[in-house]
Amino acid sequence: MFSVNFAIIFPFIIAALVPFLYRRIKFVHIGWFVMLVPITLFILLARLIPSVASGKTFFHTYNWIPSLDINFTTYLDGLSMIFGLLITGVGSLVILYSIFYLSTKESLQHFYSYLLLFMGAMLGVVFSDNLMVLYVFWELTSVSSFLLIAFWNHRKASRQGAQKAMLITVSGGVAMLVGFIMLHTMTGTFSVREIVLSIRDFTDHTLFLPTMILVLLGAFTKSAQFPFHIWLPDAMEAPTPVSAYLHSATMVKAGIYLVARFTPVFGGDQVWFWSVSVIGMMTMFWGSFNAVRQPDLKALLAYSTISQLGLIMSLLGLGSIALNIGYSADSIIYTQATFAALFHLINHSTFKGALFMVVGIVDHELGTRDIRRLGGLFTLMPFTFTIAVIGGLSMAGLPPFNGFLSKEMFFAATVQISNADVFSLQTFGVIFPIVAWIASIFTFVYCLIFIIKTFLGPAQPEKLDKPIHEAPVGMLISPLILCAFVVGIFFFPDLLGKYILQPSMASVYPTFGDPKELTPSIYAWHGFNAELMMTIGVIVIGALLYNQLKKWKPVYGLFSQKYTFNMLYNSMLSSTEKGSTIVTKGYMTGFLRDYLVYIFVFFIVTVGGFLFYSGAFSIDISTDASIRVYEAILVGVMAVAAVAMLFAKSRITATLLNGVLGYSIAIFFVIFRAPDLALTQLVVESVTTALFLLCFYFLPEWKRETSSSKTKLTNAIVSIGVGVVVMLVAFSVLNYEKFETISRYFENAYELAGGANIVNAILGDFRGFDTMLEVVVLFIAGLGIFTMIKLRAKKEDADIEN
Amino acid sequence: METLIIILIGILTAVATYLILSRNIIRVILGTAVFSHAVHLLILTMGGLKKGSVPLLKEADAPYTDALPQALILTAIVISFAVTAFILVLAYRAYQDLGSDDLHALRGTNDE
Amino acid sequence: MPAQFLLNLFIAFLWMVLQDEDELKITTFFSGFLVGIGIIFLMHRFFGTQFYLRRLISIIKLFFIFISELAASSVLISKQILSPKLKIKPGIFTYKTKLRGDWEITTLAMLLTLTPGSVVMEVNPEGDMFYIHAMDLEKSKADVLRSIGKFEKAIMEVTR
Amino acid sequence: MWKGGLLLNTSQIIELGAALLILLGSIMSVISAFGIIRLPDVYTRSHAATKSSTLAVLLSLSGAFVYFWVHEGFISVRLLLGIVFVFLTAPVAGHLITRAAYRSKVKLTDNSSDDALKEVLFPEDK
Amino acid sequence: MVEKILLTALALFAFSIAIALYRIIKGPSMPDRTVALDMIGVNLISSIAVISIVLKTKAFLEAILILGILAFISTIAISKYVERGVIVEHKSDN
Amino acid sequence: MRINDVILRTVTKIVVFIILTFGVYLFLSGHNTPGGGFIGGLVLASAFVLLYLSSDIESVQKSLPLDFKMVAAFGVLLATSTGFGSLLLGVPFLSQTFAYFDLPIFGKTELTTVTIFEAGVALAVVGVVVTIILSISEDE
Amino acid sequence: MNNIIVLPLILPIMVGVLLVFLRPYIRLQRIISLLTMIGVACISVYILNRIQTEGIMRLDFGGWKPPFGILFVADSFSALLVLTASVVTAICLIYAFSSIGERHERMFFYPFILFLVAGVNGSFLTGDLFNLFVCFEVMLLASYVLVTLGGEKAQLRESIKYVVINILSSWFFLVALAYLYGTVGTLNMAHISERVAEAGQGPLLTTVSILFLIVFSLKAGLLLFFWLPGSYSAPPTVIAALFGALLTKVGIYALFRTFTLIFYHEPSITHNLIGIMAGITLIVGCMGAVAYKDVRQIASYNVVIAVGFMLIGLAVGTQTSLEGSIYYIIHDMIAKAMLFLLVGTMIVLTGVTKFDQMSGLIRNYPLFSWMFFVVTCSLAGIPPLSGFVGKVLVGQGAIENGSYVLVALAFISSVVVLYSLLRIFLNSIFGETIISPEDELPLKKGLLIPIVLLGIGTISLGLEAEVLSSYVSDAANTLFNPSIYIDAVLSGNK
Ligand code: NA
Ligand code: NA
Repeated sequence: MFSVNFAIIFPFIIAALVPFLYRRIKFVHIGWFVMLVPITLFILLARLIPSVASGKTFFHTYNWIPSLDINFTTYLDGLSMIFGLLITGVGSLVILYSIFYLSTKESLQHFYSYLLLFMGAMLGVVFSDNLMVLYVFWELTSVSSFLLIAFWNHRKASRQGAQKAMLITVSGGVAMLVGFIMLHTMTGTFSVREIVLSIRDFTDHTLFLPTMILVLLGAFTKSAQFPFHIWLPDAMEAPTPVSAYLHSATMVKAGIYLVARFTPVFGGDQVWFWSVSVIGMMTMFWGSFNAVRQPDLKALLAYSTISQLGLIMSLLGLGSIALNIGYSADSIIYTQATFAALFHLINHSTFKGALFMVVGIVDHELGTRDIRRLGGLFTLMPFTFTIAVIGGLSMAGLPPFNGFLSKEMFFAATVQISNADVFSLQTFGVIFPIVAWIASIFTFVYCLIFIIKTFLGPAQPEKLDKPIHEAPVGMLISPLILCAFVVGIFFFPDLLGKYILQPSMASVYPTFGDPKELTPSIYAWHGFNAELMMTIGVIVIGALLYNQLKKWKPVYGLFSQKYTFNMLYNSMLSSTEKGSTIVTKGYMTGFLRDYLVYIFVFFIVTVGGFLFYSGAFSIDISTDASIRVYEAILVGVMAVAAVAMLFAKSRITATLLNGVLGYSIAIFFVIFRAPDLALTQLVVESVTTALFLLCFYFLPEWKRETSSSKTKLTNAIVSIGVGVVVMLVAFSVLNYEKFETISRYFENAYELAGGANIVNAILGDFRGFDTMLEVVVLFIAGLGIFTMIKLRAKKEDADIEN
Repeated sequence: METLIIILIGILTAVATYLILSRNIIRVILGTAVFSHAVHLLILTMGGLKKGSVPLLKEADAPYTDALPQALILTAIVISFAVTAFILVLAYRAYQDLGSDDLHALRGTNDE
Repeated sequence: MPAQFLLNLFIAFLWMVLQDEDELKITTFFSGFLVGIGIIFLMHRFFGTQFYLRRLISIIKLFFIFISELAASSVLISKQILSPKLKIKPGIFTYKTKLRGDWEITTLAMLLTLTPGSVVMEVNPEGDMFYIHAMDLEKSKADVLRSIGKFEKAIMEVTR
Repeated sequence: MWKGGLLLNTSQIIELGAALLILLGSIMSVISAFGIIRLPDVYTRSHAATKSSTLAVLLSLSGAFVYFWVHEGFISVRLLLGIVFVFLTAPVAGHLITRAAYRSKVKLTDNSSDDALKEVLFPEDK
Repeated sequence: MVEKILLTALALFAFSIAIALYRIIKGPSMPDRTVALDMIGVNLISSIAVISIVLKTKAFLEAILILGILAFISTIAISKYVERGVIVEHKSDN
Repeated sequence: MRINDVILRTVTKIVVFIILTFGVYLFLSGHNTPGGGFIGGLVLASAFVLLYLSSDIESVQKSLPLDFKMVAAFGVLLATSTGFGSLLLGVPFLSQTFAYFDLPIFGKTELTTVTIFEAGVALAVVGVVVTIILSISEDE
Repeated sequence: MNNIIVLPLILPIMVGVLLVFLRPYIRLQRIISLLTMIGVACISVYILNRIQTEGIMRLDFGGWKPPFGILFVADSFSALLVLTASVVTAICLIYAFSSIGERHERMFFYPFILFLVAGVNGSFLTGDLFNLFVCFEVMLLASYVLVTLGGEKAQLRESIKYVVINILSSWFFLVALAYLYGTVGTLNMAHISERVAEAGQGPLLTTVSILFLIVFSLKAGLLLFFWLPGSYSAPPTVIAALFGALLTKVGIYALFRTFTLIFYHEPSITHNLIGIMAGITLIVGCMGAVAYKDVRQIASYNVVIAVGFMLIGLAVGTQTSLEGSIYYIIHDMIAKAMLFLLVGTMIVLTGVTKFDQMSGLIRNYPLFSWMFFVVTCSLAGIPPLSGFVGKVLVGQGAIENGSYVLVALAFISSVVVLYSLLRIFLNSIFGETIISPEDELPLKKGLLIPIVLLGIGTISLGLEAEVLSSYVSDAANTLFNPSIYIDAVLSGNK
């Protein structure tokens, strides 16, 4: 049995091998070798179609991080089969196409590595049952897409496009990840199948709604839904095979896959219905509306893809309503939207793949994609023209092409949904058919633009760098195969319906009994009904609009460039950057004093604040030891000496005052019965003073502090605050009902450690380890000082590094 | 006595804080020195003052004053000596190479 | 002179052994040493040299001279400090000493400095001239010079 | 019985004497402290400081020595060594400070009568 | 009686220290301060001796000698600093 | 007039020996009276400091040709290896033992491994303090 | 006898001191120091595995039973950190061999590195709070020296700030220790925990705990990270890498230890405060990471972000989130070392510090460039690299605990991390190559190999997370159930 896990890993392995093979295989284009991968996988998958069609699913687990419930579990069912076939099928064709598109001068080893990486990742996304693993592959698609978009990374636009795509899709992915984690929190599992089975118990959970929104964010960003669509046009900087593969047929459909996959989880919910369908509709409209004004063929296709993805998305939204109503004879009608979605998904992949390849051919052969420089190609590029017509008309929703069938089903679904009596659709439902219809008109218009402005009308060879000529045969094979599907599906739709769509309907509606019920027969002709009227309307109005394009095009001027989402994205990035710079440099002043003030203020606020807020402060002087006169005088001496340090005019005075403090502390150590301390303090203080004097030789006399009085006042307040807080906590600690200290134990020092000096016994024995490390500290300091003095920057060294 | 010493600790701390906020590096270093004085007294005070005799077993009789804080302070004194020595040398090395002992002048060039 | 000292040690040891005690005691040794001092003092002429502890006696003498000078001038200085009005005229004067060698010069300078009212500020590079700061030049210069004389004599008794 | 009392009294008296010695020392110390305030220049002040306080320390250390001897029968070599040490070092300190003062051009008080060092050290200032 | 005398003496020593501190703060010259610091050292020596008596312990007698040593070393160091700016010379000129 | 340091140097000759003796005493007696490796080491170091103060680096170096960095390193090594010894003996790290011996001259004497440990500490302290002072002073 | 657990500290120290004697023999120094770190790594693997079978290991120094003596306690958490620290140091040493230069090597570079590691390992292992202070100081002193080593102007300038702020934090540490000793009268961490539990963590003890929070936050760079960006961008690359990998982790370790073992009774105050601090740290860290064009600054602010992230695990305080943080700490040690080595090498190769002044490095240094991409993805938590598991578990714990704001901040921060590093990648690695072939500096193998090793580390740690899982879950379990630690230390004195 062929393991799906292997199917996922296989491209990764080959991807890793490609750079090595590339070095070995000089005589033949490496693409031929690479192409074997998707073809093999496609054949392996295709052989499973009959079993899947009969309702069988394949499930396989490979332990990865079992202790965290993260396992490489794959699940092959109808839904994943569709995507698996698309990924491998379109993948094979795209690689074939790319063999002729990319010259051997390009760094092919990178290209095909990335492409295989992407393929594996994409297969991983659609076959993974474990959400974490799904996410792993999800992000890998973003990463590989990033690499592919930035393939010509010496171009600034490529890099920017790659960054935009990566940021938006990864951000969505991160949101989705949070959603997945929340699902795990609710259901206790990462397995989609198990979640589908148990989710009904959690629909009232507080996390249910946030989870749904987060998962949708992932889907919407990936599938370029409004307003996240902005990355897709910029992603057209990628080589055209990449656009044909990732940005029309596969990666952008990952979001569709996710929504379809999660329909059984969230499908019955009102928020799900409205957000998926409305966002889809908006995307569809906005995409088609904007496609019309694109002078760049590839950009036109990008917006068209956005629009078509919106269409599919909205259909999935509409279809989810069936889950709210529940399985009944009435609700089956609503599942047809989902059916249409899956159907159009396939259709779109076929015609859009072909169209991208057409643009690739034009670009490759003529060196431009700008419709203002093109026209009249049909005579010299007849095959290309044919492909363009087939693809374009299918996209426009005309017979005899597959796009017509799914477009009609789409209209039907919108009309039906406006009659549903849940979710206030009685009132608002009517917007669906209206928006669908308007969007389709624009779709029709840009399809005409695509075909007519490129291939018909007068040729403008003077605007081209190269003579007009037909593409090599190799480049035409792939789009022609896709066109064959475009036409073939129109004539034999039920074959697709039965073997491919029906099992996937079972995946979306697992609770809906026999999937056969959910699978309608698809007819090209279904009488004069609402959808056909709508289609006719689209053609008539569309043709009119195309004719009058020059007159109404200024309408686009109303949509100021300033307020596009693209500008929003750009200004968000740049203002984040600017704002961050201002804020960061605002507090990271480089002044030590400022940093210290932050730290002190934080100390005062948290420690002092909490001390009072919690009522922990207490003071009790009754248990104090007595005070002698001389002690009081010495305390006074220390206080005065300390304060005098602040006003000392010369550094040496201050140093001497510090010495006075040190000596006075020594005498307090005497008063407090700490002979060892007194000795140490005395020596250390003297040596320290000597060090100060030594260093003063190298340092200038200090000047008056010239800080502003405001700074000084702040410093004073902070200082007093710190002093007071330290003092108050000390009072409270002193008044705390103490535990017996562990020190009593050390009073047996003589028996235990053979020393009568307890302090020394502690230092040498009980806590000898501290002493040992303390010596190390001292040693490091000594050695470090030596190093600091002896090792100086070489004069000629720049101040940058090493 | 404890109260008095704690007030002294408060004063020393405040003075040290003010010093460490200065622009002149020597004042800052002196601030760190005063900080150590304050905390050494604090450790001793927190262990209790004059609560027993000198912690020498043959010298005096129990109860002994708490010896553990004394050992801790001893360690702390030596460490703060090491650190003070280091930063002093650092200060003059910085002055030699950067030509200033004013921390305002040692702000550093941020990029852009 | 070292011979005298060795002999003294020998006598002390002999004394200790003669005591025939169970263990050797440092106190016994010490008393033996004292006995030895007495014997040697009586017999030192046999060696043809001076009694080796004479120097010690000179040192003790010097010490007492110094203590009395110290006390006297302390009282003087205290009076001056405590008198309601300061009536002093300080100044620096020079003194050329007969003493030679680091130890002699140092001792003299230290004694002078310890005695209130005078501080040796500088010694010239040749080491025979003192620059002395006096608290009250007019009144106490004579006293100081008298002290210096006493000290010089006492020091030479020790060293020569 | 009373003999023991007398013995005790003797040592008490000696202890008292030691204490008085210390008191005297402390008084000397205060006097020299006054000197340090009242005297007009650093040179005269150094007289007060090095001398009087040397005496003060001599007195108090001797007092302590006597006290420990009498009270605990303990002859403290360290105290004796301390006295010796002070005597060894105090004059050197006084000498060095005044020399340093003069060489760093700290002025003598105005009513100084004579300055034999000036022509030797700073002939150019004449 | 003895203790009272000793405490009085201690107070007087402390008082002297306070006065010396005044001189340190006031200056005006560096040698003035050095003299005063030296004096503080000497008074501390006396104080430790007296405190030892009051506390009836010999534990601090080492401190007396140490303090003597250190006061000496500090004074030399400061004097040399005042006089020459450098306190440890490479090679003295004589 | 050149400075004549005769007084300082002469007195230092005596004083240094007093300090050195005292330092060794403090180091040895630390177990029962105030003192120990640290203090002993510090006092020894201050004796060296006094030497450098009263004389100059070159002359001290001539009569005392020691690399104090190495002294310090040796000290640290000594202090740590007493701990390491216990590793070999299979007792907890830094286990100290002590015993009393009757020695001819010193009488009943306590010998402990702590003494070795403390000797390391003292050497390290001396080495470091002198290294620091010399490093600074030798700087031009 | 558990003497083996002192080796991660004592071995580097003794070898470090020995190397002082071997000053002229640089090759020998290199070999010995590398062997030492490899040895320590092996030892810690052994320790880690013994803990799994025999439970927490403890070593009472001098044989003094707790709470009276000092002791080392090795649980899975500390052993894991010791292991990671040692491995990272060993790898960084290899980088140092061909980057640091003989001048530094002659000036005791290797001893200082070994002392630094000793301090770090000691901090991870000690069971005594005052000893923790001392171990901190060992580490800090070594870091002070290393940050100034070479004496460049920027180093001197920034190190003053670094040293002063750390002196201040050490001071706060001592103050906190004084207060704690004044209240509970003991220093042994397990014993403190027992006494705090016995007395109830009243307002005063909570106040003291906040002070400890400040102390360790200063070390960890939690909110109070002002010392960090400057001092991490001044020293030579390898030192910056070690700093980035190790220094903040010690503070983080201390926060985890104290606030799970000792002050865990008032989470509504302390852990919430940590949460707030972590949140703000994430925000300002993110701002810093996009504010600068200097690649080292960006790397430094990435350290800050990671600190915030790791502390969320503590703030949330569930076993899952603790587990996540532990994974993340291990990951971050490796990935941050790698990042700092990469940006440092970039600066060496190009001679400029800002990413917009570099371009197209991938042409000349492809493997190096891919390593940068790997670390970018790793730090952004992109699976299956090492940052992922920790990220997921922290998020999971936080969600279970209802800390949604922290979850949001944590996950948004990983996007910002991605953005900040992607900017470098796109501008410096990708793009037109501006260095002509003749100006191109060769990338020494000695610089590339350690980077690749770390890259392999971050990849395999992600792919083979299961290898760690039993250790990490044991570590989290011990943190979550303080009684395990306390029992191991205080009862059944071995
Ligand atoms: Na300190
Ligand atoms: Na005199």
